[in-house]
Amino acid sequence: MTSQTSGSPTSQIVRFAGDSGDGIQLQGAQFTHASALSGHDLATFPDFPAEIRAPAGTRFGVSAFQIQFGSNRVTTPGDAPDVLVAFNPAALVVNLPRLPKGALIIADASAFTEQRLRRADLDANPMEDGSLADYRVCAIDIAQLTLEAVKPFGLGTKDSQRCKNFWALGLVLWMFDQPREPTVAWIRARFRANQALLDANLAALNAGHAYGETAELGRELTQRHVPEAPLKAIEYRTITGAEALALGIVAAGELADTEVMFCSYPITPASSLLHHLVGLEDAGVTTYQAEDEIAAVCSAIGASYAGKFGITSSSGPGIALKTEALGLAVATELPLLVVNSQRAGPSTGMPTKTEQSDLYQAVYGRNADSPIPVIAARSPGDCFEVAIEASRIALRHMTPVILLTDGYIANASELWPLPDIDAFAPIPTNRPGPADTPESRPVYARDPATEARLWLAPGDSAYLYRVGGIEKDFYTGDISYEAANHQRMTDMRARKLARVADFIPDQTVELGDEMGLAVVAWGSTYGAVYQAVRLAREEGIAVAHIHLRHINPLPSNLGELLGRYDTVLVPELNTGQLATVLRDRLLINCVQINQVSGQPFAVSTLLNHLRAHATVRLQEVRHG
Amino acid sequence: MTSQTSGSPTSQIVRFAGDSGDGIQLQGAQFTHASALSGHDLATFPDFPAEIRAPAGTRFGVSAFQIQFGSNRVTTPGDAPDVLVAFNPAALVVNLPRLPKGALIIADASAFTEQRLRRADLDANPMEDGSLADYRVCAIDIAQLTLEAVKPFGLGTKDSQRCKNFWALGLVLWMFDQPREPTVAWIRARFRANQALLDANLAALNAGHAYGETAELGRELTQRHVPEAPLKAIEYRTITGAEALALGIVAAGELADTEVMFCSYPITPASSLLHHLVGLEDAGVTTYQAEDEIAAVCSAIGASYAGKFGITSSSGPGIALKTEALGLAVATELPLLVVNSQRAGPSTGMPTKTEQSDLYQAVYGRNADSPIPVIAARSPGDCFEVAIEASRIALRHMTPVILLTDGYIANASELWPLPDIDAFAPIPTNRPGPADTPESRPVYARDPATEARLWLAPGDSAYLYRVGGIEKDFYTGDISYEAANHQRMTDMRARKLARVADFIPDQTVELGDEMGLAVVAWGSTYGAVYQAVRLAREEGIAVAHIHLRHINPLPSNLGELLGRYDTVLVPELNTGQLATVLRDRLLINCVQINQVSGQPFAVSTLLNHLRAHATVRLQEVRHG
Amino acid sequence: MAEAIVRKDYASDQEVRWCPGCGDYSILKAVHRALADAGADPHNTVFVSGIGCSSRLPYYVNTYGFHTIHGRAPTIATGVKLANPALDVWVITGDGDGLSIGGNHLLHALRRNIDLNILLFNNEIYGLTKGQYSPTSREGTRSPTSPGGSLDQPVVPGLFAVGAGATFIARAVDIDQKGLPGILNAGRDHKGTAFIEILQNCIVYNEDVWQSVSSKKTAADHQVLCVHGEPLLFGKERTQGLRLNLATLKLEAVTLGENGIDISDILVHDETSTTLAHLLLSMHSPLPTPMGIIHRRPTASFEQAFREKKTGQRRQRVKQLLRRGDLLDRR
Amino acid sequence: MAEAIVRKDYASDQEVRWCPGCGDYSILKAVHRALADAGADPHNTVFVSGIGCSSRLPYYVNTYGFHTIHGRAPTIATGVKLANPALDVWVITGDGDGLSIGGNHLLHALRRNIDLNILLFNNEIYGLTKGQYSPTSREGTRSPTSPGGSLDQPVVPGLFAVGAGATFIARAVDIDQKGLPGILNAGRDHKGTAFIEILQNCIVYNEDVWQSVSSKKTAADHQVLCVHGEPLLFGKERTQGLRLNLATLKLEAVTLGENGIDISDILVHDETSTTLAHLLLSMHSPLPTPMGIIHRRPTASFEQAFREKKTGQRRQRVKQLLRRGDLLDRR
Ligand SMILES: Cc1ncc(C[n+]2csc(CCOP(=O)(O)OP(=O)(O)O)c2C)c(N)n1
Ligand SMILES: Cc1ncc(C[n+]2csc(CCOP(=O)(O)OP(=O)(O)O)c2C)c(N)n1
Ligand code: SF4
Ligand code: SF4
Ligand SMILES: [Mg+2]
Ligand SMILES: [Mg+2]
Repeated sequence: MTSQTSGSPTSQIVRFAGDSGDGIQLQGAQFTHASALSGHDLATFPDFPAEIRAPAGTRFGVSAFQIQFGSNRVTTPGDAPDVLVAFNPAALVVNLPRLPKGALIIADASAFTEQRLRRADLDANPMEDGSLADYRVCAIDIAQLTLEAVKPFGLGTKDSQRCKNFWALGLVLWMFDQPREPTVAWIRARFRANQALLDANLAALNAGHAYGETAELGRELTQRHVPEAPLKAIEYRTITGAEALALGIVAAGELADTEVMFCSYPITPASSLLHHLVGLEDAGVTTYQAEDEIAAVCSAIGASYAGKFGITSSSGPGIALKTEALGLAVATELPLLVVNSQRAGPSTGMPTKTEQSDLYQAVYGRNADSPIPVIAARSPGDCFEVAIEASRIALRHMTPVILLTDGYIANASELWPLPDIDAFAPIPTNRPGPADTPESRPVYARDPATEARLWLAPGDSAYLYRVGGIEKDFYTGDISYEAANHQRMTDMRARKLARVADFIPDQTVELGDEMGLAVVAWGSTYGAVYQAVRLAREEGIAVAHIHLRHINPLPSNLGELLGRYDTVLVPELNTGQLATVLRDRLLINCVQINQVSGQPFAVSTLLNHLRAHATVRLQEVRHG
Repeated sequence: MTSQTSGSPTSQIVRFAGDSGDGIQLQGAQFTHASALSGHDLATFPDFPAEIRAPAGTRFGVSAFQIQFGSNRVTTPGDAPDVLVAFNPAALVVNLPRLPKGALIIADASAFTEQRLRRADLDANPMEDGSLADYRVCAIDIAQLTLEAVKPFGLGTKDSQRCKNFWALGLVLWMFDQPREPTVAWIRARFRANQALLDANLAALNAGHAYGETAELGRELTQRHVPEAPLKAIEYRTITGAEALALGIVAAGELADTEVMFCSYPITPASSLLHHLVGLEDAGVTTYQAEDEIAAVCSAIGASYAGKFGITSSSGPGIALKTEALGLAVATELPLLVVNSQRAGPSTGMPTKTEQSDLYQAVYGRNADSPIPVIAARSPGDCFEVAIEASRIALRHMTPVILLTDGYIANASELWPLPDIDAFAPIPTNRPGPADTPESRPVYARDPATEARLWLAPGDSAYLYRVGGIEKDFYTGDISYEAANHQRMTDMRARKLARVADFIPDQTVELGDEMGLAVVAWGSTYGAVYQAVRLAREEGIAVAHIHLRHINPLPSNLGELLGRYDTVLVPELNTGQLATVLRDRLLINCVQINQVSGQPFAVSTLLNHLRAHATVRLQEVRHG
Repeated sequence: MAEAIVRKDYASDQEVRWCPGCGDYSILKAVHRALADAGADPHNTVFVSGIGCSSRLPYYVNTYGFHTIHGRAPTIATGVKLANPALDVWVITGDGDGLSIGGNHLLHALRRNIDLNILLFNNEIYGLTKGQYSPTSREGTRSPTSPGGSLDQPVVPGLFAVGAGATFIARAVDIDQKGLPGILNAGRDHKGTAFIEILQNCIVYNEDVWQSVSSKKTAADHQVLCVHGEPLLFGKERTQGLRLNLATLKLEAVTLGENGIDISDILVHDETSTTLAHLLLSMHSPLPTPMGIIHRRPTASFEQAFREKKTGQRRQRVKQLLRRGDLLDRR
Repeated sequence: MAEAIVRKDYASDQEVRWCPGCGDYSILKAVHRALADAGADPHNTVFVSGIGCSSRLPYYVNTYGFHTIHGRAPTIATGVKLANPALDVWVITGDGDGLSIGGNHLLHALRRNIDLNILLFNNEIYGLTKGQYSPTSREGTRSPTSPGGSLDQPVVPGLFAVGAGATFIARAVDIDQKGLPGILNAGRDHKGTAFIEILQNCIVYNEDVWQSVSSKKTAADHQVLCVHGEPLLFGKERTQGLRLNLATLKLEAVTLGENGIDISDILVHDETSTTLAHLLLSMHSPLPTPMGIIHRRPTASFEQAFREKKTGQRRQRVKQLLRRGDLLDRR
């Protein structure tokens, strides 16, 4: 955050921006990789347009990738880039508002032609009209230099031009003293089948790097080495939320010794989870692309009825379609995991933008009294553990569970310490044992600790049973319209949810002590809240960060914990949905901080709120 | 409630029970009619089985109809029948638990054969084994007496048997000194085409009546005259909730000078609303039976886009399916009325039983921040006004509105003072005037009082516009992915909901003063809560009844009003959904009273809760 | 199951709750009979249904059963079958459940050709919700929602199935205790999705809509039983037959012996031909209603390709996946 | 609109946002052209779409437009048309939107035969969600969700429409600027639901899947243009034709002049025959792909029966209704 502009900064924020066709996301991913292998902590944020391939050079077609990397703990991709790499006028002008004064702009000078300025709705050339006076501008003829570098390999102009992302990457890698090796390896693998492209891309990468080393760029472009982060685990990799969630699902199946059936229908930004899970049959996961979201959730319910662990996934509008079927899963008490990768709404809204506005839907959004546990992931890497935890609840308590993540988490990446799956406790399921019979253990016998019913599946030759969405007799499971029975079943369902709280850990405090302000947050705001609280504490504000994983039910100690603070702040990327849950469940008065713009919180925004609400000052400035 | 068993009671509760095939509902309806024409206030409750035509004589096949009528204000069908008319052993045994000691049982003695006792799972004959010792039993050979009465008309045994409901009705009409004329007229109209049936049914009716007059029934069967109620309006009719809702919709269309298109898909207990609206094209309503609930809500949205007022209706599971489309209606800001006739759940649950458990779904149950006004009907007759009020909000504020009613209200009936439609204020719509142009009044110009946009429809030759579920630019309505714009639109949508509160009346107190206990309720619990509060006040408990029509937004004065009481009790037929809304919006601590059994509250249940929570005593016993 | 099982072993202990006289009783009986004939193992048999009177059937069959939600039975059955392909999975649906709200799932089940045995009880009405017209109701049907007669052109279930690419299409009458069990088992034996339309009498809301086809007196004249390889004859004396009119490209009824028509003029049923299925199912009164196995063609069912590649070393594989990509090793 | 309107008058002021080279551009152009040819009044024209790349089209047409939600366009369009039958209502959908999530609504729209002009852009892929296989993708299609090749048997849109009872079925190629506008207007003129499948190239995720049918070089051999009353001929020199094989009940290709085949052996296109539609749409490679107006039969459209009975005295009628039933008069 408090990055310096030269020398040895503790962290740096770099943003790459250009057309979708410019390979921005690839460039970002490669830079992330190099950064990770340099031992930096990091967080990234791909920010692509809604269009598949928007017309080149337009403002709405700008694709961007931002990374923050550093030697401190990095939890967000950062508010304000230290360096912007802009491949065309649109990329420059769209991103300018984010840049702090003094930031470095590396621009492809050859792209600032009159025609392309017009494509970007610009009347004047910002490189010339003084509008960049507050920044350090380094205009390089990237396209031209790339063409020269790849000339020996005899590519056409189009293919040659396409190498410019690697040229720029080479330059930026030089700038931050980061290794080219992973990118070299990637290029070799990717273009194995086409030697000319392989050679050309390598040449571009090296040329960009050499340019940094040799060109006399003066003050604008100096090399800055970011020191390594003091990492604790032994092995790391970079991971996106979608990947981590996929791996968590794979691991959960294995921990439960249960085959997983993942049933879904594509929707942005949830599709990537399906993409990551396809082809993992040998890891116990089969995938099924259904004709719509209703079919997806229902086939998952069918799979769970048949003894596999059914999982479905979608985004808000698709989850809405699954609502009726979730009621069936509640009524029939089948394990089911429902993943919601939230996006900005209402309705189609802004599918590629992020939001946390499906919490109401998850907690309250069904007809009838249909309690469902809700759990949320806070960061890309956290998705792994959360997937396991959610699966554990679903299988142990014989219930559908909703797991909330969002478009930001799905696409963002971070450095992730490799988990040891052997260290996770196995996930118990409620299947009958080989000696169980309907007499020794009746179909609707309930586990007293969880109220879970037996998980019976067709093919089991000891049992035979029928189930459905009509109210069941508490004891026999037969259809029942009895008043007292419905009350008993309703109470049981409420208890079943409440029991989950007996199995989840007490809420802990992420950062800070038990005094002054408490910031209670959930989901993908984790990184920004964490940083804001850390900075506020450095300023002497008594503030703690409490981050919820379990939202329904809430951890049993939460009410008591929050009671120790003067003020509870609840920052959310919605109009105040967790705040509603806290008022509902704990009757606490909280101060809402809401942003609904499709963008993650800026750390600075949150910090300002913390300053405004500060009550107590820390005795001495500490470093949280 | 405090009915006496003979003489001139102020009110009486009669329950008819038998097989579906016995014509119980018809009998009930006719008795209701006679009661109304006698000038009684009344409330009824049909209680039919889930099966279309369950096998005769079974317990689960019992159909019942309960009515309370009297000279006091009657708001519920009553807890405990003074008189039970039972056509077979199953009808007797199933209803026995409801009967207070000393109640009168009129049973068809000829139905207590060994075979039919067995059908009702009875080992012994309750008429003989002393189990009816606490009641006054009047066993009459109704089937036999009916056969004799209709013998002259040469019907077959089956048809002759079918007349027995009229025989019994004749007897009960005699008992309460109520007129036969409306029933005679009904029989004449119904059996116009079949003189034998007409004569036979009339004969049965008269025979039953004569039996009461002439037979020496002694103590058991005495005539008791219930005095007229001091009614205030001039003209009355009996009406069910479904009928009143249909009439309200018809009236709303007329008040708004707008054609109505009602699009629905059958589901219990919502279908009757569709049935009542079919064929009213000449009153400005067209109906459309769609292929499913999604198609129903979408065609209603299409109709609203095209300038008619689109309305859709369903029950919980069907409303769940409409959720995604409701988001579209929110995003496109089209008027839409969504009627939910709630039933017991989750999932298929108990479709013929009542519940108030879709409030969460109505208020919070959508993805993204998608505020929708929610309004609830309290009684059959109230549906009329509520339908008009809901339509008014939808059309004035250009928004979908959810109207909550339930299976109880839909089927129950009450005495209803005929409304004067001319006395209702016209419903304003936001259509452009003939002089408006896109220049003088742009497509997305908003009414400052409501934030409502213009209601433009294809066919309008001054305008042309396109709209969709993607976020729109606040000013132009074009697609926009801008962060600041999304925030502006989200704020506008929140404000739009809040603005509704400026147009709804302040919350009033139904009964009682501003001290002691406040009972805050909504929907169909109205009658029971009203009675319980009245009785509690008669006992000297300081308690007030506050009944909400507007739930989202709440009336502006509600928080302040509730602040005046010591304790706020919230009785609901769910696990505490209004209580959540009150905590969320007003941060008030309330005591929940919840029943989720598929049955309406008994007045006595509520009264006990009031006694338990009583804080202040009234200075003197008053009569609320 | 060691001992021989008989029909009543397949009846569950639940009280049957249809209206007295409902055609569903006969179908239930035929289902019990079919299971007994096939010697089906109840523990490996699953009945999945939607919502409607028809969809109550699973409660009454002593196998595994799942009474789900309206219109979604094919999707849940798909999940069941894909999760455990060894199961014998039956789907019970109605004309409303399967063709109104559930039409899309039926389409996709048929197109994917998963090995399900789908029984659609067609009473041309919504029974459970008290008699509104359904997508199969004939034009002009009077009902609570169409007191003036319905306007919609009905869908013909079999034609719809042809359009969806179904590999097995059959039709039978509820009360046909002789023929129905065999057709049910033909569907059961078919590898792929079998679609069986059963003409069912709703005695309360649509009585006798199938009268002419189902009553003993008139059946012979009003139905033509399709048997693969046999000429398409009908009538009490089987003196009438079907012929393809090349001018209209439609089937027409002809009488043997009249106008020089003999048996060689009569179309022979070819159950593998989708064109013939289309022709047969496009017939309107006064032409007879085609019954029996109208279409059947051998195919591989979906789940045969949808295979799990099991490995003995799942945990190893999971560990491998966790380590996929470049690692930063801090040792 | 007093003055003559030309194609570009139908273009809206919104920036078109498809991928460069996408077939949707050509279709948009043809739509503008068709509207101009028909002299359509923009104020009485509505384009309703679902979600997908294809469904963006309404933004680019200078009429009324409604970009709705995934798969539901036919239902919303139905509401629009029933609310105001005077409107000219077009539906824009894709193979995913119309046949995956929206298949049921398409079925019911076609069966009800409401006067809508439905354009299904078939690129055999989900474009907007980045290239997953769709219900029309050929078996074995590799995509992010089927890296090993898709398993599902695809649905043939036209055959599905036949099964649904459609009264107008046509097929055209995106880039056919000559033929497409005419077909669009034929659909527009049809009273009832017109179903027009447009073979569309998704240059990013399913490039050239229609290559053989659409490219100038090969089109003549790979498509047969169906024109009512004309023989079904194809090939560069129109020397090949279709004939009904009575043994297989399938169409077969024959060459004029070979084996004694002459023009009288060739089937003449009868657009009113559903059987012929079935036969044509059932053809597989190497037989040609049928294009043009494959089926059209005159019918009354639904909304012609769905009439309002307006009365001048609505308030009077409302008052009457309020007083229906016996009244208790307390005067
Ligand atoms: C989501 C949903 N919508 C509507 C219903 C109401 N519903 C129950 S059964 C049914 C129709 C049943 O018709 P069909 O499938 O023909 O069955 P039948 O009763 O005639 O056997 C309807 C509309 C429901 N249960 N759920
Ligand atoms: C309810 C819902 N489910 C899923 C999606 C995601 N989605 C958007 S478009 C689409 C498929 C589009 O395919 P197609 O109709 O073929 O259109 P194309 O992009 O190929 O033109 C999907 C799955 C959505 N927007 N809404
Ligand atoms: S309503 Fe009809 S279909 Fe339903 S059980 Fe009764 S007779 Fe059978
Ligand atoms: S993804 Fe395909 S269908 Fe979509 S705009 Fe691009 S080329 Fe066209
Ligand atoms: Mg039916
Ligand atoms: Mg497509």
